[in-house]
Amino acid sequence: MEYSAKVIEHFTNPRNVGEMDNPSGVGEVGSPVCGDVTRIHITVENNRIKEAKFRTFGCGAAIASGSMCTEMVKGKTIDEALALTDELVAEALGGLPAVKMHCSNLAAEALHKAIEDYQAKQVAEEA
Amino acid sequence: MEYSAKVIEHFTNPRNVGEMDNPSGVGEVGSPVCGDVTRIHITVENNRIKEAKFRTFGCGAAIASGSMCTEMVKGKTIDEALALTDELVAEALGGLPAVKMHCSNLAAEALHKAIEDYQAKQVAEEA
Amino acid sequence: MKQVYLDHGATTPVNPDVAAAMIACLQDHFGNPSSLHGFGRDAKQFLDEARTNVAALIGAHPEEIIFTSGGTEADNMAILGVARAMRKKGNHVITSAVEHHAVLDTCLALQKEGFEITVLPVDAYGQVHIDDFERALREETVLVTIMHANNEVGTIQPIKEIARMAKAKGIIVHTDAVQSVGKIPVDVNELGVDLLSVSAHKIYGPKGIGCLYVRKGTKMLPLMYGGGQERQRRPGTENMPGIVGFGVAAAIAARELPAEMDRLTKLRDRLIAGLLALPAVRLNGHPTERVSINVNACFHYIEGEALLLALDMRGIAASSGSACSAGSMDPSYVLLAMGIPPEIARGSLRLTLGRGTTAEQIDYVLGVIAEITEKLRAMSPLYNPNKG
Amino acid sequence: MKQVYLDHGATTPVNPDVAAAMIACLQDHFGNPSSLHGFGRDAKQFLDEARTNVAALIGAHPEEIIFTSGGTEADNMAILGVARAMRKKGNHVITSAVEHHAVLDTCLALQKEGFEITVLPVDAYGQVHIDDFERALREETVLVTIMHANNEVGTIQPIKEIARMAKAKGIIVHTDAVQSVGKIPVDVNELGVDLLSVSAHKIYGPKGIGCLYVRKGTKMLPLMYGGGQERQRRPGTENMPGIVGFGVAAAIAARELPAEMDRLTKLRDRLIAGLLALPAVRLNGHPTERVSINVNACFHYIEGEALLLALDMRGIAASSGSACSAGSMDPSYVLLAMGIPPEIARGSLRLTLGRGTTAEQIDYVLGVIAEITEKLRAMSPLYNPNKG
Ligand SMILES: Cc1ncc(COP(=O)(O)O)c(C=O)c1O
Ligand SMILES: Cc1ncc(COP(=O)(O)O)c(C=O)c1O
Repeated sequence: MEYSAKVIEHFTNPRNVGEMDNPSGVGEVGSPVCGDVTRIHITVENNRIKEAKFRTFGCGAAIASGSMCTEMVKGKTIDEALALTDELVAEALGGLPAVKMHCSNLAAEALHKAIEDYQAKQVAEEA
Repeated sequence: MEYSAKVIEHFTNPRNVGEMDNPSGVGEVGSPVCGDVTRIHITVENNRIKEAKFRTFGCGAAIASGSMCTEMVKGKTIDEALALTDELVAEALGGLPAVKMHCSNLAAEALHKAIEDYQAKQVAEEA
Repeated sequence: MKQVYLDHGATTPVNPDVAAAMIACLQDHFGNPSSLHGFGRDAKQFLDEARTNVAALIGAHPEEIIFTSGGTEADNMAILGVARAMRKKGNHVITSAVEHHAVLDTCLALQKEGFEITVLPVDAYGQVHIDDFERALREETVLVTIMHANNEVGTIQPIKEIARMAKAKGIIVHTDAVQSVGKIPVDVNELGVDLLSVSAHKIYGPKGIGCLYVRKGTKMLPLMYGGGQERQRRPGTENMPGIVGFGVAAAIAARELPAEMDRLTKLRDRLIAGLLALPAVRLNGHPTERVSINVNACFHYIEGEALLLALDMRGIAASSGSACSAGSMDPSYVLLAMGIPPEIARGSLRLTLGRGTTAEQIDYVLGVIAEITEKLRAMSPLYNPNKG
Repeated sequence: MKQVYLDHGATTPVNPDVAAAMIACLQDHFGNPSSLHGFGRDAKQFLDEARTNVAALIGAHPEEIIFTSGGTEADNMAILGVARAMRKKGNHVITSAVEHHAVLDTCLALQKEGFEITVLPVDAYGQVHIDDFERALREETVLVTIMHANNEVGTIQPIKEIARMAKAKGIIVHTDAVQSVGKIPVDVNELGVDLLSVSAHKIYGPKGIGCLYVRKGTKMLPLMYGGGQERQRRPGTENMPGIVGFGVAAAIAARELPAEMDRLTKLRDRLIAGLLALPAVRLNGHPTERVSINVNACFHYIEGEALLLALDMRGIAASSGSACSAGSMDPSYVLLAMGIPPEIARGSLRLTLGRGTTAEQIDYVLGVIAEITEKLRAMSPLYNPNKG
């Protein structure tokens, strides 16, 4: 648990905790049985992420990643958001302990799933 | 080397160190290769040990035993001297460490050999 | 910030009298107890005195105490030493599913050496059942190793019954008493065991020293070879500061045990009651047959490390699972063996009390936990406040 | 009475800075480095710092240092660990006749496990010959373990040449450097060894802590099983006060080595010259290729323990043979291996110098030895003053 100051700060005061009543898209990754779970809600307007919220069942790294990821993605276009990776989230947090890189740093993946969910809905609506 | 005060005292100020020019009997036990060596000289007068001297190559216990044994035997009759055992010498020294009992406590044995030597000479003289 | 240490199961602060004795040893008594001269004899006296104190704490003879580098080495020495020495007689060893890694991993190593290991299950409280044990006994059983008190949940095992049954069949019995010594009365003859492991740093002594009690006549191979220290059973220049500290810690533990056990049992039960008054909490381990210092609970919908970290941010030191496996993401194998579902096991918190713990601290910690768990649950995607 | 400690080969007084760091660790930094909370992280920092200092003393990377309970465990871990791991590749191990018991007895234990051991002879100075070594190499040789400096006579072995030759054949090389570290420059890469044992209490650190250097990639089985400490190679809660003390001792040793080596070499040679000026004395070991602290001599017609005891009565602490086997009546196997007749070997005296040793002490000790040896010879039945 040798976390960076940034991780500790985001863990202690996580941004964007919660869900939305009418999200444009929802993504969830992980399983409580064997790892962390992160769920991300987004609203999209004019092809931009207007808002993002997360909920995490997981360790400090997982919670800080959810917080950081939702912060980073706000205001980004869909393409920009899809370019956000777990590695970039970890980097923005000042790094994560090696053991945490793969199991607790799934926020970007949850975000991508939320975007996919949004895009699938769009396609459905257009159809 | 947890020696009794008595051992230390006899080691530091050994009594009766030396040899005699004309001993009534001489006894030696041990071997320098694998153990201690004690040599005892005695003079006998009227069937009594008049004087006893020792020399020892050996550890503290061996030296103290030589000193104590020669002290104890002085003035004793031959029969009394033959009754002196290594155990009695050790006892008089306030005990010896277990490891020292058998290898470093040979003074009484040397004394017995000196007496045998004296007795053998007596027989030879008488013959 | 207020600091509250509730991780006495991981390690304890060094008692000031223990530290003072160690300092004297370091500064004024540096001799090697094997040396024949005055400096050596001086050290030897301290060694003998410590051994006497440690032996007295567990009702043993001083010659039956072998100093080791800690509980881990004591466990390894007992298990590998006896099993390897008895191999010709049999190749079966019995242990339990909730042992410390120092026992479990050592049994697995024996398995690679050709031994068969029976790992006894435990019930929902973490206890081994004596009838399971009886069924596990075989003609080839040479060793039983079952802990006295569990490090995670504090549950006390029926060692006396196990030992009686095993001894009737001539089987050697080892118990890891690292978590029971100093907490409940431990007497090797009362328990009837042949080998028993102790670690100093769990009883306000220093880290890196412990001992194995070995009943006279118990056959075992050494783990290491070298000088003739510890009656040829454990070579190497003795850890004199550690041993001296262990000796003092043992003397203090023996003296203070009855009063401390009483005091801590009350505090423990106060803490348990406070936790159970919070929503969605379950107590792990036996409600009463547990050591006085141990509280272990699961907080549904919360992951243990996040809970630890949040407590740490508030100056409260606790643990989740055993100290050694902390940092890993796996739920505690002890809790899993007790039948707790993994997602719930992952939300476990161990609070272990000790000499410095006060009622005020307990109440403070309860308040903080209420706050933190509420906050973490609000963050958890598993939590549905409507369902509770 | 004046006290002169000339047994630094057996153990050394704890440096005051070492003691101070250990005291701070005991009093203010009791955390378990495996714990996730602040107390644990605090301890972890001390652990890391000590590892860095110890690594620096021998030119290693910190990750290549495994803390052990002393030199004995380091030797056992290296020898048993590597041999058992390499068993499939081969079953031959090479050592020398003058190793410490921690190496020799461990090799004998391997023999019982089915290994073949070649024990290299030494010359009159106690040195292994490189051509003997070359002849001993076999297809099945998996490990060479030869000490860097001998504990009884101080002789330095040609480890660099041995390692070069062994490595060319892919054989793993261990050296017991307990008596060389801190006395002569020791660099694991310069020596070219894969494993190297160090003990803290020989370099003004505490007893009960040491380390094994393990070159990255070296295959070995652990001696013990349990927690994940020391990168899974040595389980058990770390001996924090010991490790902290070892770290400080290592830093001081590195800093002071050049000046101390110089100073002690002069004192050693003054002591040797003084002894050789007495009648019927012989120097044991190499006249120059010996560590700066070691003087070992035989006094004909005198038994070593009596000499020790007489010195002890005068406040002078010395040893005869190695500390561990002291008390036994057998002549030193090291001296016998060097071809010294047993009755002469039995009259050996080891005087080992250290940081507190002064020229004045040396002269004082020489005077006392002259007196004592005269007195003991007068008592010896082997001594004939006419023959000299
Ligand atoms: C039950 C149990 N056994 C063994 C150990 C290991 O003891 P040590 O840390 O002294 O190696 C511990 C503590 O970590 C423990 O709780
Ligand atoms: C050469 C040598 N190896 C190993 C050891 C054993 O070290 P320790 O006493 O730390 O177990 C010693 C010291 O006794 C030694 O001199």
